[in-house]
Amino acid sequence: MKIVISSEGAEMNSVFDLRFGRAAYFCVYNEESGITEFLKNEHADDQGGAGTKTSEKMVELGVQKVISGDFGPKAKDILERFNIQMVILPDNNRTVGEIIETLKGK
Amino acid sequence: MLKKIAIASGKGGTGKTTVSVNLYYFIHKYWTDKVQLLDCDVEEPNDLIFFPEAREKSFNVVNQQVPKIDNSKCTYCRDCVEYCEFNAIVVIPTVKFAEVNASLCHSCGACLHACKHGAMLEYDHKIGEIKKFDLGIGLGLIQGELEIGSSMQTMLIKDVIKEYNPETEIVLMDAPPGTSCPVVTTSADADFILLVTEPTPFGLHDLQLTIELMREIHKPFAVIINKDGIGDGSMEKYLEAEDIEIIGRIAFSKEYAANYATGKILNNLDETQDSFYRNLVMNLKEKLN
Amino acid sequence: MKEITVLSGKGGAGKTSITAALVSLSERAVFCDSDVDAADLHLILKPEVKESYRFDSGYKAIIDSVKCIDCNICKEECRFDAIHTDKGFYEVNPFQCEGCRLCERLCPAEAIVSVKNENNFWYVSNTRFGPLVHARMGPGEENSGKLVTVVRRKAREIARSLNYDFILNDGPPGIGCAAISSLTGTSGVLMVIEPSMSGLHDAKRLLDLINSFNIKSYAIINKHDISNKLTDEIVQFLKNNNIPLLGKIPFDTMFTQAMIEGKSIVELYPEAKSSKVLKKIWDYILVN
Amino acid sequence: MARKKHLRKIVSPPRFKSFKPIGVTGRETGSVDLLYEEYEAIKLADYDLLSHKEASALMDVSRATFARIYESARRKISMALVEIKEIKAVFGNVTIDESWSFCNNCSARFTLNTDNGNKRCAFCGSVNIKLGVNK
Repeated sequence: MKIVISSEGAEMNSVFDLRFGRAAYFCVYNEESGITEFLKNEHADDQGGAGTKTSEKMVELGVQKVISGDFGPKAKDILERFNIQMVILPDNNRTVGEIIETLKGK
Repeated sequence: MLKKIAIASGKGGTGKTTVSVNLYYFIHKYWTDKVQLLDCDVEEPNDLIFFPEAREKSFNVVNQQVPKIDNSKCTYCRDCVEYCEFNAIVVIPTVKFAEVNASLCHSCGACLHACKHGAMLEYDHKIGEIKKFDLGIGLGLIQGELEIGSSMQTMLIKDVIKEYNPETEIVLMDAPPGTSCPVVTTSADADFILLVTEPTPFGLHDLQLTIELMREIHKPFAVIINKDGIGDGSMEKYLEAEDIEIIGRIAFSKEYAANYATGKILNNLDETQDSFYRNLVMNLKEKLN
Repeated sequence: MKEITVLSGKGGAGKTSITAALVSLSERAVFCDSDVDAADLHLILKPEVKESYRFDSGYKAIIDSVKCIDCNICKEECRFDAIHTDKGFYEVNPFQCEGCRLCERLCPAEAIVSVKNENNFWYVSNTRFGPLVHARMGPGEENSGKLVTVVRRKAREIARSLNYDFILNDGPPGIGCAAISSLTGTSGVLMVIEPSMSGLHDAKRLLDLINSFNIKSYAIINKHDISNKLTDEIVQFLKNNNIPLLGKIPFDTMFTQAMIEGKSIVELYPEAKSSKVLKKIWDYILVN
Repeated sequence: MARKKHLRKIVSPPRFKSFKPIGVTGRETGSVDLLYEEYEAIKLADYDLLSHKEASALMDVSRATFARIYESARRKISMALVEIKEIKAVFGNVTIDESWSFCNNCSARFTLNTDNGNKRCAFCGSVNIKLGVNK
């Protein structure tokens, strides 16, 4: 399963980004292979509709689960329709690496 | 001769609505009964609260034209996505998904030009309502009410402004707060602008921004100082240095604030207010004729 | 990290004065003025600007009258009536232009270009209470949620690098795009409500917005003695919606006095009743 | 923005995105949006054959509310059949907040996903979860 984690930077020790549509980066984690890849969010600075465009990207990437701090109504609408699971984590300055460790241990 | 007066302020809560509502009443009393009030603060229309006896006369829905994608014709080429500057179109070729998000659409029509396959159609999407009220005096109130979540304030304001009664001699436009687009839209159509401010540092700072804007759009304006007496003299100093006319001062009164709070400003008019607004009306009459 | 946004729905409810008071009570916190349309917090915090950045917002079209062949296509197709010929040539009124770039794409003579607006700036500053991130929008610009996002992101970054664990945000009025951007992902919203018909009306709309996100909210009633009847109504409204009322602040000209001195009420009149209420409120926010 | 509504408990979400009529060529016939709770009402009353009283208790709404949801669902479905419309399962709008679950172990909130078992937390895998909480 492909899982995406919103991130403020492009490294494993970057802090996870509380925003989804305007997250700086996305970490794409492939559960089966264990491979991670960081993508820059091209829509982070868009005037409007960042949530919509980012969700579109998730569908294109074939992601099945997205982990972030919150999801706006427009993002939620699209993610839900494509059966992408949303996970909201409380804010406690976790790094992307720590989140992936939790996912591995589950 | 039709004249339009906009009542604006940079900062919220300076008394814009109070002045608008009172002016309506006193223009009716001392100038002409062919006066109409337009509440252009479509996000938070509040003028009606002060007319408990208002009766709704008519009501119409305002629509914007929003495109819709005909999936039987769409080739998922994403040309429309490229044209849309507002990120309102989602097209995912791999799963044959194409849709327009109406709440992001600005109705610019660019996607209709982008689509070479005739897959873009337009339909009506509600952005708000315009309601007209009989207030017992004058020609009444027209207010725009934006749907929550819509970003089409400007379009709705334009429609509200067009709705005034053709017999009207004076149109009063209560503008939204701030200095952004909706204020420009309201002021752009006015012959004269009254800026309502309060003599506090915040009030002055926001007034300066608004004046900058008025000068950029080349509109004549004058300032009303509300809650006069609560601040220091820096407001006067600034206005004098910039050679800006103070067309009126409303003294601060806690009692008045209490009347405002409960929506009873027109029931408790005393002699001072009557003469204040009479002077203001006469002043405006002279200016605009 | 804790991030609290102060919002009111209605303008003029006393949001900035209250934020300033809380700022002066805080220790080890970063401040953020998200009211980018009419930013006022800096008037009290008197920031010393350390870094300034330009912020690009939407596009505006410009017609090159030398290249223009007067075909009228742009004027016909513009749905915002932003193209005018009053002066004998085609020109765009920047205040009416929505930046959709359709005219640029349709112009057969390639006489139209769209340029990014460069009227907006944002700053990182030092104040006597701690770092402040704030912005200034050019007049007539579109309300910008994006600028709010930029400002807030920087505040978080600073808080993290200084190892501070508190951010206090002065939010914009209204319930539009900028208000949404100022509250997503925060740990709490402090609502400042004024007891007037419009204050209550706007607070209800604001709560609808807050409820659509997963955010804790608390409330303060400001100028509560202006109308006891409406104050009672607001208290009931808060009770019905399970929102803790942290305190009631009386109508107080000391707020204006402090503003004139460029200070917060707590700094200038630490013994005033309002200041004491504000201290209690601050203590509550810290532990809850 | 939809006003917050009283929580309606949903046991399992619909497992389809839409039903589409076939054999109607070349004609755009439109669609109806069947809400999450409407699907649930139809399922409880007409598939599981529960009484309105039992069904309303399961969904944690009053009987009157249940009757209203159920009536609306039937109207939509009959309209779809007669007027040959697509039936879309809509998760959004008023039901949007009810689709979140909460993990008592790690405090994560997550939406349900039709493909996985939905019995475990989507983040830490704990079984100590609460379904259908407000976001």
